[in-house]
Amino acid sequence: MKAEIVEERTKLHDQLAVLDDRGGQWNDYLEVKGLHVEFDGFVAVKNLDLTVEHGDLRFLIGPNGAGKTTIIDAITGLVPATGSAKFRGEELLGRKPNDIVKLGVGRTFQTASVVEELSVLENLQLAEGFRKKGRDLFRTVSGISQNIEYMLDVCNLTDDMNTPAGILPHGKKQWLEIGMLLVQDAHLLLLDEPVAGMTPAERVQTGELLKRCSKNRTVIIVEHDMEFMRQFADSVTVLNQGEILAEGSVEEIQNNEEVVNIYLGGGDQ
Amino acid sequence: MNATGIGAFYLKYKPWIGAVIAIALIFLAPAVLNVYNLGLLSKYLCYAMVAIGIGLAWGQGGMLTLGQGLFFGLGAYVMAIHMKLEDIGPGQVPDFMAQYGITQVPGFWELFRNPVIAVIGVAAVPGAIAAILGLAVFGRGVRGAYFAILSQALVAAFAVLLIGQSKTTGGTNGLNDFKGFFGYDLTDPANKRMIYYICAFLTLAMVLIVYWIRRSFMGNLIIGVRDQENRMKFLGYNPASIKVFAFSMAAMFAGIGGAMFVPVVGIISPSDISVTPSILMLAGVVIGGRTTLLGPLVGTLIIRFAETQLSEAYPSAWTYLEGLIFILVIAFVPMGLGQFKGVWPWIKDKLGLGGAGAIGAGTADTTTGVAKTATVNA
Amino acid sequence: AVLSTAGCGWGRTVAEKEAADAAGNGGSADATSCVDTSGSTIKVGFVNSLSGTMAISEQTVSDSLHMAVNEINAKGGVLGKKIEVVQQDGKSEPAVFAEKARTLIEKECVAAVFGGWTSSSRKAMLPVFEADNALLFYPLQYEGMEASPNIFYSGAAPNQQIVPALDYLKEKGYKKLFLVGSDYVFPQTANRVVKAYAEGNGMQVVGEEYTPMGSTDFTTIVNKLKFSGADAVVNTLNGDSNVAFFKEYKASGLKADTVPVISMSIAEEEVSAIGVDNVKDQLTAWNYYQTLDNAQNKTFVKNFKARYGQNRPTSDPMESAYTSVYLWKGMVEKAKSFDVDKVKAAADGVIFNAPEGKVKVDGENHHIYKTSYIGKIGTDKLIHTVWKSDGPIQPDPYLKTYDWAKSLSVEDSGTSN
Amino acid sequence: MDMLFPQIVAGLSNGSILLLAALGLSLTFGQMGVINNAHGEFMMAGAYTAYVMSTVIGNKTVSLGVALVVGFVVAGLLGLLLDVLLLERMRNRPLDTLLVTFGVSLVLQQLARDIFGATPVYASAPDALTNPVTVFGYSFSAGRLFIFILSIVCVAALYAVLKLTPLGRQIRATSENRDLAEVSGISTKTVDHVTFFLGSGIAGIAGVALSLLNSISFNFGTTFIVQAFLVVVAGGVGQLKGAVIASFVLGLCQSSIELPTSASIGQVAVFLIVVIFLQFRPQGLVAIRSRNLA
Amino acid sequence: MLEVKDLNTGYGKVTVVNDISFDVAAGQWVSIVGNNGAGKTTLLKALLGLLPVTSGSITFDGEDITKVAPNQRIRRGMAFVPQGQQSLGTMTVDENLHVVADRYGAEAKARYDEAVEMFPILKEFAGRRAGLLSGGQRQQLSIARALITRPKLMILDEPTEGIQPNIVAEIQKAIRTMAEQKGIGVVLVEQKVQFAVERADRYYVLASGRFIASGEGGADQVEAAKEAMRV
Ligand SMILES: Nc1ncnc2c1ncn2[C@@H]1O[C@H](COP(=O)(O)OP(=O)(O)OP(=O)(O)O)[C@@H](O)[C@H]1O
Ligand SMILES: Nc1ncnc2c1ncn2[C@@H]1O[C@H](COP(=O)(O)OP(=O)(O)OP(=O)(O)O)[C@@H](O)[C@H]1O
Ligand SMILES: NC(N)=O
Ligand SMILES: [Mg+2]
Ligand SMILES: [Mg+2]
Repeated sequence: MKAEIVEERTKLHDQLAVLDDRGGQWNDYLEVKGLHVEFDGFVAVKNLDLTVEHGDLRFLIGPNGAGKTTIIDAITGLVPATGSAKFRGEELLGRKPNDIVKLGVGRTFQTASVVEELSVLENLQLAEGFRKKGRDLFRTVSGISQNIEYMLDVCNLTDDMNTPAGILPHGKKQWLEIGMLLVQDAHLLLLDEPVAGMTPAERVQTGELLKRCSKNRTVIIVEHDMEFMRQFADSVTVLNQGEILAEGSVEEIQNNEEVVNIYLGGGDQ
Repeated sequence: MNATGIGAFYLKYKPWIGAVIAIALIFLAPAVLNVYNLGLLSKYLCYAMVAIGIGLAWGQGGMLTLGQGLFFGLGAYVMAIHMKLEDIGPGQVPDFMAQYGITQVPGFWELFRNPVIAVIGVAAVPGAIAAILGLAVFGRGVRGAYFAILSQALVAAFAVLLIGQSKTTGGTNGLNDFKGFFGYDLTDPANKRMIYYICAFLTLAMVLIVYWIRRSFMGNLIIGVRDQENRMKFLGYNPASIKVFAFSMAAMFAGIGGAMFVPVVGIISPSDISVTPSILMLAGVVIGGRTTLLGPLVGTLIIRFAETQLSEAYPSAWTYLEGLIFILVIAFVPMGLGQFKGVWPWIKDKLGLGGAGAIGAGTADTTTGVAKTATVNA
Repeated sequence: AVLSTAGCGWGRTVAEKEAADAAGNGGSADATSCVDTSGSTIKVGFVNSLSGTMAISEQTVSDSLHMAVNEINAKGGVLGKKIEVVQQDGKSEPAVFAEKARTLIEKECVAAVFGGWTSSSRKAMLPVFEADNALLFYPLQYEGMEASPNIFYSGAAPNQQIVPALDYLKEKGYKKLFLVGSDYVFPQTANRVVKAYAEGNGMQVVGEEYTPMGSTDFTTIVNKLKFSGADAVVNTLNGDSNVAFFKEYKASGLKADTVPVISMSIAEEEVSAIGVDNVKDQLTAWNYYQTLDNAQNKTFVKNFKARYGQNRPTSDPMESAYTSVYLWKGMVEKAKSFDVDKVKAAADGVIFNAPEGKVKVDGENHHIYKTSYIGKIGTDKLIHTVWKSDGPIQPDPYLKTYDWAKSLSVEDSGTSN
Repeated sequence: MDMLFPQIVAGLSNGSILLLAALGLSLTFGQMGVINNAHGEFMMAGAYTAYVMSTVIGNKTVSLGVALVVGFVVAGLLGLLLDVLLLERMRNRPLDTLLVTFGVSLVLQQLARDIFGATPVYASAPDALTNPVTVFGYSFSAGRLFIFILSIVCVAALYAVLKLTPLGRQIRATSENRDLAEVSGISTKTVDHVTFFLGSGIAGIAGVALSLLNSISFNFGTTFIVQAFLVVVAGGVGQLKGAVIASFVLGLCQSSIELPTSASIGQVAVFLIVVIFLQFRPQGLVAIRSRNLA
Repeated sequence: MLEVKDLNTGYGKVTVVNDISFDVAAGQWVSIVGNNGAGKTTLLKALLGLLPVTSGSITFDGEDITKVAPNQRIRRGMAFVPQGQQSLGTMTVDENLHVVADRYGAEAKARYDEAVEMFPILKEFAGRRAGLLSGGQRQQLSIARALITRPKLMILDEPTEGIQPNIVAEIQKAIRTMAEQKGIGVVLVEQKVQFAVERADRYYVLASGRFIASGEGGADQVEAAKEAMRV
């Protein structure tokens, strides 16, 4: 029993290694300058500066409506924004979402959105295959790449491999979303409430996974689950009304008067 | 054991087994059918080609196109123009132009005098137009009902245009009265048979192409774009180009079908391609099952056969039937005959026959097909 | 090898066929007709639009065709055989006409086909009949420039309808013509005749407009008409576009006594559909009206009303269709055979005492001698003759005998060779 | 030039016809996502109602008035029937409704043909509406004026219902998220039926009105349906405002292009204009932004 | 007030929820906790009639409502806050609330105000289309809509998903108050065991469609519940 687990772990680590020596470069950091998003008059994000280092696991928290999702939307080209957002020195703003992905930027959505009719496996293959060109597109996808096999494993989806994604429960869909992000081999991961609808146990697993990934990626997580944040955050940025309210380590944030007042409050100890 | 062996074999060589059976059937037909009925069969096949394309665009890609008549027509008119020019020879004008007092054939006619250009044109012209339309429409995220309605509007416009430009298109009459097909006399039964063979093998080829697309990665992309168009952007794909691909394929199939329609039926006119005929091109797909590989083909053959049998004897009853087919099938068995696809393997399962699983996976659409193979190799 | 055993491989080329035809041995491969003359009945086919935008007009033709057949059968049929009718619906679509014609000839094996209204439908069917060397009796007035060896035209050639109509307008002193028609071959070609005539006769065409078959929006056209300064309108609209046109014409304040419309394709039946108050006092050009005063017509009208109801009028296309059946009977009996080539050979000079008066077949061009009548639509929904040609006019489909028409005459384009 | 004015009037008139034909559609399509191909046949039903009335009721004016009401009910009930029997079970399959209703339209057309015959009939209109009215020395069809006014009235009424009444809110709620509406205490079934009744009923009114201009036959509706759909699309699905603007713009375009060219070019142009227009506004004139991916 | 007996339901042939039985009394707060995929949402859908039950019965206020249409159940006093921050996206916040309030004629205004006072943001954005709100804002709207009906029984499906912590605490208080002061029965579905059990009167643990454990609510019960969920 125990032995098996250990063995399992080491196996995972080897595979993770394989995964890891793909393209982690030290200029893989996100640099946002003067990002500004307006919706007919209403300012959702006020010219905001934000830098996330390579290897950092950054949490983005803040009251509902603070602008967290909007920032991600802006960076990934879903909503028009002004200012600048550079990753690996490439300007992201003003590009089409699918081009931004090609620059190694991946995101998940607050409400999971996967191709319901396709199996879990095929969803992952979709995510993996976006670099395919010409004839490859018309080849039959035979077998599972090690990459996918590994992700299935870490995302606990191996059993559901052939289940149509549509009938996965809410939580498992989230896992699939993350899995897709990882096989996509994104180097900037933007996750919008990834552990929503997961059990504590699953949260921990997810957290560890993301932690591992963050070693050679840049990861931003939007979350309201403070326990989760405490466990895994390297650094935290608190957002309020589209502006940065505070930034720093978990402790600093938790002891920040303002943050406690407008966000954390007394509950959830 | 053995059963599973057979199952595996069947699964492995399924397309080839299918192809062989198909070819056998193709050669059987002329033996049992007289010239008149063979002609009808050829006509059905022309419509089947359109249907196969629709299956790809609609069944897989979710693009409900009510305008295949446009592409059918483009292919048909290209072919018709070529055949006319071939009949009358250089320097001459078709009699209808003469009647309008035109003494020289217009440029877009001259273009297709060359047989090679004509043959390429019947697929290329519809394909290109579809691609342009697609880029314009899908590129801006127009989809679903919007797209359906636009495609309908376009085919309506095309028909009106053909009629309006009667001096160069033959207007309501369309183009007819053809003598030869690339030099071969259309009245000779032997040639009619050859034309049938061409139709048959084109159809077979299209089925195989679609089969292959469905199995390939592109097959999943197409489904992905259908169900999660915007999400696909964030997976790094450009949905528009994928849609354009599927749509253009469908258009080319339709164009080829139209092109063969001309030598088979001997006339092409706006009434063959306008709004209602275009929707009726969907009937077979609906019956056969939009998401299945063979459904569109089978369904079309069935409905067109029924049409010739019934529409003359009981015109009024036929229209009711046609209407009811759309109503009942779509409302109650949306997947058409395809709905019953699962039944056979299910029975086998019940009977506990080995290999049923494999066959089940084989017959069930690519989704599980791929998955199965995948697990095997994993 | 497989292929050849499966009976695969190309047959003869067009060149070979033409060589064969030239050599006169057996026309096209499957032209050998399958007509069954052994039984006590003989099959003929009717193809009319029983639906679609032309149904308003063609239903009536079908009715009178059936009536003719019944009369003939009642009198013992043709060559002792009762006529058995196969009716097909052309659905107002040329392509459908072609398809149905083929069905009638190749599947039903009929001895002759009657029907068609629009020239589009005729032109669509023509190659079928020529390829299979079968017979079509086409009942309608049309634009001419055609004389197929496989078609008999019992309707008016242009010189039996259009030309007299123009003569009438000229005589009445109308000088500025506005042409409105459906967008297909008959109106287009007919108007080429009109324009040629106008040029040769000091008249002026101030406007020429076409709308798609079945179109019902005439606001713009009527506006153009009003501002064109025309003093007469030549109407070659076919089908129920006429309804919309005349409603718009009336609503826009135009009047028959100021800018009269002379129509080539609306007859008694259409009048009630359009609404008599929309067309009263307008002119028409035909070769028959229900109001014609002669014995044959009286019985024709009486029988028709007895058969189809007192409120049903009779009209030129109906009469011409009715006549065409009797002409075929005449030809067959003269030829003593149903064989197409024999019937064609016997056609010349066949005579029938039709409701429109005595008609005679011209074996040369397969048209018939007809008298021309200009009529005015009365409040009684009937049309009353205001002018008639002196005697039957010899058919001249190519208008060869008119110098102003020189510019028109195209080669024998109808007959395909 | 002196034809300008009458052409503008013609354009507005065409616009109002389009609007009347498209209004019901934009309700059923926009609010219920039902792409009702049988809409044209509901108009046909209205038209035949007008015909029947004009034969049974002597006084043409009275018969028109009655026809407008009866036509509304007849078409409305047809729609209701369609919704109860078929559409109800395919709420989440909008594209399929398009094909089902196409089948329905085939059946209704054949039905009309078997009842009233294939040959067109014609509803005698009040003389007041067939005679011209003269404005600034130009005479116009009073019938078209009537249609113009009628279309405006219908739009106003429908707008009021949708935007200002609880029913309107319920209709929109249901169209937005059926389950959510249901658990908000709205009987979505009923609301759907009411909506479809309204939409179809308006088609009936349109049919009655347009029978003033056209002959009535089983393919009465096919004349309008394609363009009506275009209006809805160009206007933005479910957007009354959009539908109104689109109708009149298209109407004017058609009549002004028709003038120098021909009727068929005019029609083609309209189609192309819409396609090109959608390049700039894919969601139509009046689009709703939403943050959902779908 | 609510009695569920041997309830079975699922999607098509797949049974997802098996033999569920439980009661809820007026003013009682019952929590159902379970991992994702356990069948919580499915169970609630069945309670509300959004999903037909294959067998078993649901009784509300002594009346068997197993076959009653969802909207009728609402009118009889059930209220539902669905999972995933659903709202009528194309309608304004104001209209979202009115759709529910409309039914109460004279009372409408009072109920409306009473519902929004708990969520000030809704007043602020009254004119904005709900689809444009943030996830959490939509969730607040959703709860407010439920409150308008002054329900006898409030059913909530993971209401704290994506809600900022201090509001989460608010919601917990609010539920408690509903139960105690207004005597509203509460069925709360959650994964956050602590949130769900801490102040509940009773809890059930749902695993793959069955209740595998249950007990009194209360801070001291949290660990027990968590334990039950692990196995
Ligand atoms: N398309 C839009 N149009 C108008 N307003 C918008 C739009 N998108 C977002 N907003 C507004 O911008 C603000 C920020 O929204 P956002 O979704 O980023 O908040 P959030 O931080 O993600 O909140 P939550 O934690 O609840 O998800 C909200 O007030 C929202 O109403
Ligand atoms: N529409 C559906 N069709 C078929 N199966 C479904 C469907 N929806 C859910 N299921 C299945 O029912 C089971 C329970 O789903 P349900 O949504 O009730 O879980 P849940 O407890 O609400 O999870 P979560 O906490 O993530 O919301 C899951 O295994 C899921 O696969
Ligand atoms: N010959 C005609 N009227 O088309
Ligand atoms: Mg958010
Ligand atoms: Mg749930």
